[in-house]
Amino acid sequence: MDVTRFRAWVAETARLVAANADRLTRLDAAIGDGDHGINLNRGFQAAAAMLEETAPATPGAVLAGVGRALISKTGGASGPLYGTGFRAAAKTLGEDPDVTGVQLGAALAAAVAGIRQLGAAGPGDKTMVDALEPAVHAYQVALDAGADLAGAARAAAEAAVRGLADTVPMQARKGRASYLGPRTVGHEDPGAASAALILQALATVSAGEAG
Amino acid sequence: MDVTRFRAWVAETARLVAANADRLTRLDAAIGDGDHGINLNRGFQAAAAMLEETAPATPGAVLAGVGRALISKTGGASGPLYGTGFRAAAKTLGEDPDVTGVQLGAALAAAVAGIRQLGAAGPGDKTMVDALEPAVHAYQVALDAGADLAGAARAAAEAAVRGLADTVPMQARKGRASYLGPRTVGHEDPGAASAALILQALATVSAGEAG
Amino acid sequence: MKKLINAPDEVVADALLGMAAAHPSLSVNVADRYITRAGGPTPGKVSLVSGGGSGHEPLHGGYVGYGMLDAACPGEVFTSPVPDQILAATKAVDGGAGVLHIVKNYTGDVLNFQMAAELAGDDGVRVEPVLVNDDVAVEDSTWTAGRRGTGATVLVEKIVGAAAERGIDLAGAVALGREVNDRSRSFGVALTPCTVPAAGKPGFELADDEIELGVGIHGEPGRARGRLVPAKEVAGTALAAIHADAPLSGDVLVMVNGLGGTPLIELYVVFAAVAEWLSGHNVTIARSLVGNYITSLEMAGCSVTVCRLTPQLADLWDAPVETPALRWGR
Amino acid sequence: MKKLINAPDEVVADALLGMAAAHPSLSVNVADRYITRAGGPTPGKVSLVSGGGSGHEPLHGGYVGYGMLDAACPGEVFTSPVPDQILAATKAVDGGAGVLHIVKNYTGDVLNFQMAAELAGDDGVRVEPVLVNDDVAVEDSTWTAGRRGTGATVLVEKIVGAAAERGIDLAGAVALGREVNDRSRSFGVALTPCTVPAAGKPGFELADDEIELGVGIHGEPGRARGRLVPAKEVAGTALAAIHADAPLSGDVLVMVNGLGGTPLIELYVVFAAVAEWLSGHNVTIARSLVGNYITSLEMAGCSVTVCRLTPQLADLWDAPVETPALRWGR
Ligand SMILES: Nc1ncnc2c1ncn2[C@@H]1O[C@H](COP(=O)(O)OP(=O)(O)O)[C@@H](O)[C@H]1O
Ligand SMILES: Nc1ncnc2c1ncn2[C@@H]1O[C@H](COP(=O)(O)OP(=O)(O)O)[C@@H](O)[C@H]1O
Ligand SMILES: [Mg+2]
Ligand SMILES: [Mg+2]
Ligand SMILES: [Mg+2]
Ligand SMILES: [Mg+2]
Repeated sequence: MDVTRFRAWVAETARLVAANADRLTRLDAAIGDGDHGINLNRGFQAAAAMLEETAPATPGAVLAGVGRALISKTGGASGPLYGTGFRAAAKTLGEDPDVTGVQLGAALAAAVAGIRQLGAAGPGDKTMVDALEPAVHAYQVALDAGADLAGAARAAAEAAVRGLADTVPMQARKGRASYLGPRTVGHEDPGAASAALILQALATVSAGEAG
Repeated sequence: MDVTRFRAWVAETARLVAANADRLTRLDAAIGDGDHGINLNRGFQAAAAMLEETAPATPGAVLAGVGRALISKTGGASGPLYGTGFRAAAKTLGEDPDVTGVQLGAALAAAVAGIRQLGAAGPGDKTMVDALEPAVHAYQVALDAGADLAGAARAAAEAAVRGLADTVPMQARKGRASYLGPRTVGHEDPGAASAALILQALATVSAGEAG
Repeated sequence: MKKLINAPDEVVADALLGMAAAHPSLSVNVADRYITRAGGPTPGKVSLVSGGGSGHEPLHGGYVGYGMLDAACPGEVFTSPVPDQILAATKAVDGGAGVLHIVKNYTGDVLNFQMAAELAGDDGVRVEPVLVNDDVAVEDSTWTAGRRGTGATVLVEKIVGAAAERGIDLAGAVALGREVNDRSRSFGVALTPCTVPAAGKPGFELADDEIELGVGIHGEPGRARGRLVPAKEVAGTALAAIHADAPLSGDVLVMVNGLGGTPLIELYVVFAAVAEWLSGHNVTIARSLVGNYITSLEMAGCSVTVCRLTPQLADLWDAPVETPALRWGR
Repeated sequence: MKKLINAPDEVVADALLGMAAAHPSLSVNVADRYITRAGGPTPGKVSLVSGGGSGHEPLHGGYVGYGMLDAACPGEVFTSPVPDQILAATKAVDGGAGVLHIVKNYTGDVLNFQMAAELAGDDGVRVEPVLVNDDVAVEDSTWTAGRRGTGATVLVEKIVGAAAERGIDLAGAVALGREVNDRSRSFGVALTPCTVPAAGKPGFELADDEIELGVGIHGEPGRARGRLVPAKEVAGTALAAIHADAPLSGDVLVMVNGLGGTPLIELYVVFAAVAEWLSGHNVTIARSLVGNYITSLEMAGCSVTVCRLTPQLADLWDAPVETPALRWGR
């Protein structure tokens, strides 16, 4: 997957986040403070604009720039978390002009590790981690089963959507939602929902990749 | 009309004001500040309670006490105005144990004069004066035409109700309502409405007076 | 009606108990309904007494203290106080130099203060009134009740209060109060109505896209109903009305006052618009106040008050003041 | 949505312009989103920097000035500031003695301040954080995000600010901030929701007879929904929760804080109830604050904060402070 596709991934993510901003904000209003869609839309619009201006040369540079933009513009908890995730992924890619399915798997794993380390959330805490963790796992399983990058990305996107659904019965233990305790049960986690969108965008742009 | 009937007049007024408090307050909310019913009810309840305690011996003492109670407890514009009216009426009655129709006419005239002097409102300003002035006039006309106290009181009450109706097309020039200017047109004046109640009560208790 | 109260007819008494518990600097007479400085009257100083309906907090009780009022008389919510309490407060704070009654121009306030002043005179206390009538939304006319007293009341209490501490006499206090009032104008806008506890329902209804222009501080509707417009237009409307009535120039004191239910962040947005308008008209903001200083219960909206300063008025404004709601210099 | 604003995405910038126009004592960097004292850093003094989402005014910008904060970083409404602005403010106010970050315990605030602190450290500025987490409505647990920071933030900023003027060092400032936080507890109640400008709709819905118990300051629902009860019961619920978490005794500082849409008269009614409860439990109100100090936009409701004082804390509380929202002693 080359730099053009990586930029397409960011652009598609920005498009999906904008289209779903109200939904994300509604989810956050139910168990948080009602700004997740607004925050993330601000962040990814800034990231997409940055790519237009600076046109980074490598996939790693794209992800590093997105990480910085998200940290500088998003605010809230999701900004530093997603920003750290993208930067961690970027580090694993180095200068490579083209990224293999195996490399992408390692990058996604590094992203989740970075997010978990910064936010100290684990599976079952009702956060973005509950969508990201199963997605990364499904990606690996698919690759090991012989899928290509596109196939593995599709598996990851599907797993993220299942992971999102799995957050509904959970009681939040991290982030703002934890303040509502039992009242969070029965709601989707907004960050898990946005994580599913990011992986959905990856599946879309990578469709038809040779890998 | 003896002291018992004067006390009955105050008691009946207190009853009517209480029963119409919400209506008076609604009228005041439309063109004033929505407290006339509350104010006047507080004032007349205090006046009635005072009569129970002190049991004044003469009609004049009853009206003087009512005037003081209204001034001390009502607040707003209507308290000093009605209070001054009752005190002015009291002065004309002196110590007399029994009040004739003629004396009552003079007392009512003195009340309106006192209210006009204090508030500087004239006919057409959309105030209590627009109910009181025609009432006092009708009372005199009826007496001159040979009516007794009760008949004159009935005529006064009817004139007050007409005077209240006449305030609807007026634009307020005095009191809080004047701040709304043209927007006051089309509403009854709350003070004119309460004035009509006071005279209604007089007609009720005086019915069957020999006078 | 949704309020943090115990019972509609206990609101004023309960609030006075709260003020007594919160402010040792005040002496609160809950039974007789008046508030004075804990220290008692200052001999030889002209004493300032104000009052009016409750529901305008911090006005007036929050302005009792050094450099401002000597006493405040809270009536029932939006109902002027009665002569008894005004008389009691007036006698309690007379320091021998006479008492200034600062009265907002509402028929009820005027009549009740007038009766109290007469009674105080009978008891040998010299009392002079100053009428505040700064609201340009109301046409001024001798044939009507005239203009309402609104935001300028805070300025009159502060500036005359400072002069009183410096030893101005009663006649001088009256003249100074009139000067501050004459140099000040206000205009108010409401986004929502408010509910008098004893009434239980809002004073009027507004659609989601409607505002009331030219409102006072008693939950009454304004002179006209308008569309909800950006803060810049609201500020422009208020300042144009003020400017048309008394042209603005030179140094001014600006108060952007919240009516009770509007958050401070919005008042700052309005203040920015006011500042832009004024600088565009070569008027200099020399002093300013932003916050809830004279309110209308939980009404959402704001009022803009502008006072054309003189060096003397600015100096008196800067003088030390120590009250629960306005404090600086000590 | 009914607000005195120009456009939802301009609210924070417009409010900063308003603060700049209203307060010459502040230097407002609208572009980079931070507020400092006009005078610049005080050499040798530990500098205090705080920040968080906007919509809590006067927190934090209103507390910048002598005896309190050196800088404030306002984020978007209810959204923590980003590391860039925190870093810029931190470097702007460093007087060589290090910078204290006063951070309300919200994941977003914690992470963004943490990243800014790391970057500042890379640039050679010593930064230490103090976390405020006083809200007893949230169970404390190492397995969760822990407790929210609410009313105690005002107390930490005031008391540590006073100590900083007196020359306390960075380690001492951290310890003092922790002590104030440890001795303070808060509980909030909402009567209405509030609307984030960019969202356009209220965060939750409440029936006319419902209240939210245990709310924070971000328009979020509380721990539980309850019936609208008299102010005495509301105060009792708040104080019982606080007392159960950290038994009250001796001298305390009490803050009855309005959430933005509740009029002062109601806050005094609540304060009276709080005072009655405390005296019934042999707790003495030694210091108090009543008003809007840490708000949640136009939300109606209040929070009660109690800090168990020591003579030292009371002395630092009384020390001079000169900010737009808190001022005494000068
Ligand atoms: N400690 C954490 N670890 C991982 N994800 C978290 C953590 N805290 C919050 N989140 C995620 O962030 C989302 C909320 O993001 P957002 O609303 O933008 O920030 P904020 O909560 O500051 O308003 C939550 O739905 C959750 O998925
Ligand atoms: N100057 C005046 N002269 C006569 N009546 C007046 C005057 N001003 C007001 N009123 C009467 O008082 C009524 C309002 O009384 P009330 O609501 O109790 O006092 P307030 O206006 O102070 O709230 C008006 O409806 C009007 O009839
Ligand atoms: Mg959020
Ligand atoms: Mg009225
Ligand atoms: Mg009234
Ligand atoms: Mg947020």
